[in-house]
Amino acid sequence: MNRVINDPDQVVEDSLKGYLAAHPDLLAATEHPRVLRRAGPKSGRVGVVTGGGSGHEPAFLGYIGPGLLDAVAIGEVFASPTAKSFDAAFAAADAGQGVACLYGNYAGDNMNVKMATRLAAKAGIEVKTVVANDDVASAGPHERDKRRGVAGEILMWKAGGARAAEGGTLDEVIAAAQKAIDQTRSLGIGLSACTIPAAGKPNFSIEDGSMEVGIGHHGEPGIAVMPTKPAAEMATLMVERIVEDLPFNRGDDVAVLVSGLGATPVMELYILYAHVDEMLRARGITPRHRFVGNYFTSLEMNGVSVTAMRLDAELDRLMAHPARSVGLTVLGS
Amino acid sequence: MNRVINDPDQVVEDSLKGYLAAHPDLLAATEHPRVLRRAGPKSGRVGVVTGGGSGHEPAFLGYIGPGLLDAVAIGEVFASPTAKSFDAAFAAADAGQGVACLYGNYAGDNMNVKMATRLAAKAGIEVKTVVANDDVASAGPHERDKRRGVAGEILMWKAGGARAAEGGTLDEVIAAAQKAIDQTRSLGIGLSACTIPAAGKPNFSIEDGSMEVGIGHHGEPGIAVMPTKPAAEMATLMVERIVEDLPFNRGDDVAVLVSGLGATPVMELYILYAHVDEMLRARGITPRHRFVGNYFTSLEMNGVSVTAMRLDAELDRLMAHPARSVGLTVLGS
Amino acid sequence: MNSVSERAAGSIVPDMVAAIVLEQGFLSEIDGKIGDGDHGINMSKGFRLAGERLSDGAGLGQGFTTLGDTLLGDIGGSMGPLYGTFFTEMADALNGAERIDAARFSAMLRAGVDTVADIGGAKPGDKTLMDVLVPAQAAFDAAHGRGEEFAACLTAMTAAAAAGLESTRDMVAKVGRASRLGERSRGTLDAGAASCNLLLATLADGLLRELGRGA
Amino acid sequence: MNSVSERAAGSIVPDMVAAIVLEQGFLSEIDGKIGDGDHGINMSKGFRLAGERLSDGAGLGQGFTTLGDTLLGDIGGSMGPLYGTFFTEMADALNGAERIDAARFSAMLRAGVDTVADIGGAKPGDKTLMDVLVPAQAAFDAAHGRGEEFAACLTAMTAAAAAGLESTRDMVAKVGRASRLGERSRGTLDAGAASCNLLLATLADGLLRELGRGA
Ligand SMILES: Nc1ncnc2c1ncn2[C@@H]1O[C@H](COP(=O)(O)OP(=O)(O)O)[C@@H](O)[C@H]1O
Ligand SMILES: Nc1ncnc2c1ncn2[C@@H]1O[C@H](COP(=O)(O)OP(=O)(O)O)[C@@H](O)[C@H]1O
Ligand SMILES: [Mg+2]
Ligand SMILES: [Mg+2]
Ligand SMILES: [Mg+2]
Ligand SMILES: [Mg+2]
Repeated sequence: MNRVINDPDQVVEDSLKGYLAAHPDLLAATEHPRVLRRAGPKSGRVGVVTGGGSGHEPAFLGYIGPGLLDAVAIGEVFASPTAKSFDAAFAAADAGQGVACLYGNYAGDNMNVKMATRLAAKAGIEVKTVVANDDVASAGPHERDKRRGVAGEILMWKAGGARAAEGGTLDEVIAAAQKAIDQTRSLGIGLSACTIPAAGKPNFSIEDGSMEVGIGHHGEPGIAVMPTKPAAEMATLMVERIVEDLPFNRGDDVAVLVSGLGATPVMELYILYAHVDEMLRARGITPRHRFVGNYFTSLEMNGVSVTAMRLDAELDRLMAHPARSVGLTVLGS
Repeated sequence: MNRVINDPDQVVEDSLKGYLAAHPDLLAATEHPRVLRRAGPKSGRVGVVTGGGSGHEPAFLGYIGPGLLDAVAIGEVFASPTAKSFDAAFAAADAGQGVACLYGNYAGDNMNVKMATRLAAKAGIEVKTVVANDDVASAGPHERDKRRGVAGEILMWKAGGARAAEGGTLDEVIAAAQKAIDQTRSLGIGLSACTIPAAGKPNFSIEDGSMEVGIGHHGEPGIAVMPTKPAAEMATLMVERIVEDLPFNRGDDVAVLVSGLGATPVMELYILYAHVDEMLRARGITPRHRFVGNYFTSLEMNGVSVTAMRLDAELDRLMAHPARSVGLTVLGS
Repeated sequence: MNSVSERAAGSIVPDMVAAIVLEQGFLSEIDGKIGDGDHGINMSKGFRLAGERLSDGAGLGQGFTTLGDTLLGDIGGSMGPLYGTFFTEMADALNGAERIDAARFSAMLRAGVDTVADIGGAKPGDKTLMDVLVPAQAAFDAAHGRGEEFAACLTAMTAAAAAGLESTRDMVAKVGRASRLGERSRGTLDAGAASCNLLLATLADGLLRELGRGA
Repeated sequence: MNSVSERAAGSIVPDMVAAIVLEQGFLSEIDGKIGDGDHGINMSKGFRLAGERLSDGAGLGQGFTTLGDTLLGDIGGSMGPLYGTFFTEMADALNGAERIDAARFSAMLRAGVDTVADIGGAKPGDKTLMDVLVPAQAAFDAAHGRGEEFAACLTAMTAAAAAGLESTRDMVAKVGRASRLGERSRGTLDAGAASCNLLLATLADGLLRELGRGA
């Protein structure tokens, strides 16, 4: 695999230098080398934090900014950040109003956040958490606590970040983020594997001509491997599964996010979106907020994910709230 | 190659449906199926138009929006749009103040724009053109008219679009865009080939472990194939060549754009940017506007391009002018 | 007879469409060796579309106009303008004439070749369709200058076109995609030259048929 | 002697670091068969860093604290918290004791195993380091319950740890990355179990050495 890197063990450090150099208006370093915070003075609001492994850019650090995240803990490629870095991110985000830690359901992250929360409590910082579990492929509907968090995390951050920007209390921010993820379902399709730079070779494979439905953001197994289908059928597979799972109902307004996994041409994301939009509308479901792009990637994996979130008045308002970040900018209306 | 498509001959049509469904606030259809225009009423200003082959998304249509482009002619994958579609784009953009057609230096585009300009003249629309030729790899410094237009086109559109939004005359818009591209130099490195969906197989190859310096946006040959270098050396190769070519001088302020070619992990673009930023500053050149991301791609090609534009007061102001589009949003300061 | 009816010659345009559609695979195959393998696709897409738009009983001029408009309006890339203006200019050069003789054909071909040269900027030796067009036109005009009959001029043209196509085999491409390969582009025919040879041969065959028919 | 000096046992911590660094290649190799091939990298990164931070003359408790803090503070992923709290809890369980006897060791090991079970949620049979930890602790406690000497308890522990590691060969992974492979994960040792066996064996060897030395 041909790469634009120096030492494969230093890719995270090396890329953080680039982020800080490119976006001094949005991002600032902290005392912890693996924690970035929002540039400028603290907001005085509830702090909104996330963290996760690297290799998903622009997630996670690309969503730091006004109306979104205040600080992010950054792990090695595809590995949870340390408990200490989560703790440092809490400290960087806390303005005395407490911290909402909105992260994804992975073993490492769960362990490290749990331990960081204890550390923060000792330091007098109140941390409450919401664990994203939007990936319908990773467990059945009655085992939602086993499901992974995937691209729906972005909508959770958007909701929580907007609620915090509105001046919500910690409980209000947590409630908004929890509602956001509870109303969100995602499903991905993988079309090629990816290679962790330090490992040097992919640790799973997807044959050309076959697709893995329900693949995770690190190549975790999906629910089925089948011959690659046309985009219209991929959309059917994904939309049906998502719609049934919540379920979404006729008359629902939704936010929709189609994300590439890294190497998928942008053109193809829009080909898929056309079908997703059409299928949702055919079911009486109206996409009111639409995001298409490489929002949550897995290095150079080829593939796509579809995410839908049912909106109520609050979530609709929170999606429309202005936000500015590397990965997502929403202008006030 | 595993793809998210239906009929490989219909990828452009199919993706346009998705663009229109996803971004009705920014994009609108026209009577010509291969021309999109800015949503909403005409600006009443000079129209700014471009066009080019598909497969470079978000270029070209992703730069339609306030402060940027008014209409875009859309070709097949890697093929110039027709003369008639350029002509239709001129008509869609014209508000009686004339049209600036800011496009890239490729044989097909040159021929089709030339013919479209004649058609438009017959219909009473005044069209003036600027031809981007920022790719230093494609010809020597004394044959600038032979050079291809690459990612620098985005800065040219930004400059021209902002000048038009300011209310500039056609000549002023053309002068700003011409100055922008004259002050801009780009160089790309290719790390893998790509496959036109209708062709089904790549029509060139780059071995793993070697890189093609100076590759074009459709896989056109570069100036050297050499063993893949660390990111720092890639940056040296690109920055030195670009800086010497203009030349950029100590004390210059610049806009810098690092773009992935499609499959490059975003993390790697930032690793490269860190070096580019450092090297420019070491030469007394200050990056004042910084863009890092997949701004101008070549389907799923792996690789990067670096673009720098020397700023004067006007170009600095035009870069900072608010703009909103799928590919680039700049908030007013 | 030393001329053909412009109206009757209109039947040659569907022949040209059929020839391109039939040879689509071959054209893509040679483009695949040193280009991107889509020349047959590009050409047959445009010609098929034009074929659908041809009006019944249209003459050669109207047929060429339809071909030219379709290529210009629907094909894009380089082939759209190159072959598009080639046919548009040839149609214009017919200038409403009711019969086509050697002099008229010569003027028509010259108009077509000139516009391809003007718009594409390629020269003979660059391994493009110019390597068919230029010798074909030269051979036609030379035969015509020697006072030979229209049919003999056409035969001279097709022989030169075929030789021109063959000459591209040993050339290094200087223009277009194949120029990427440099020396490696030697040893293969040029795809555009092949389609051009096919078009000229089909056109000449049709005219010879009409000349023979004495229409 | 049936106990060792906590201070003297501190010298075992560098041995554990050395063992992990030495076996890094082997650990990555087995992780590579059914995981992502980085277990040796992850472990040696953390242990090497901890090794650099060890203070001269530190006892076992302080050594484990350094190991635990480093893994927690610098490694992340799952290994950071699992091995990090494992060592941190074991250090806490020593509770400042000056000598370590079988009862103290048993309490220490139990604290370590309990926290890994608590934080990781894996059970024996899932093909993880629990398949080494749980039988190792059981064997130690059984020997201790039978009234055997500290040294004999340690020997029983290492034998059970080695057998536990070997037992993972025939298991289907239910936790972690290797669970992706389902049935295909059978037939290979578990990487975490291998590093855990190595750590317990090195710890036991060191304690036996100190016991032998009669320190
Ligand atoms: N400037 C030019 N003038 C004349 N012919 C050209 C020129 N550029 C390319 N060609 C012809 O175009 C042919 C390739 O056409 P095609 O495969 O349809 O387009 P593309 O190269 O865009 O895939 C070449 O074989 C060559 O004969
Ligand atoms: N929940 C868990 N509890 C105990 N051990 C675990 C758990 N999850 C994974 N492991 C262990 O982790 C090992 C892999 O570690 P390592 O390769 O360093 O991490 P990763 O799987 O993230 O690449 C496995 O061999 C297994 O023994
Ligand atoms: Mg082509
Ligand atoms: Mg071709
Ligand atoms: Mg790993
Ligand atoms: Mg591993």
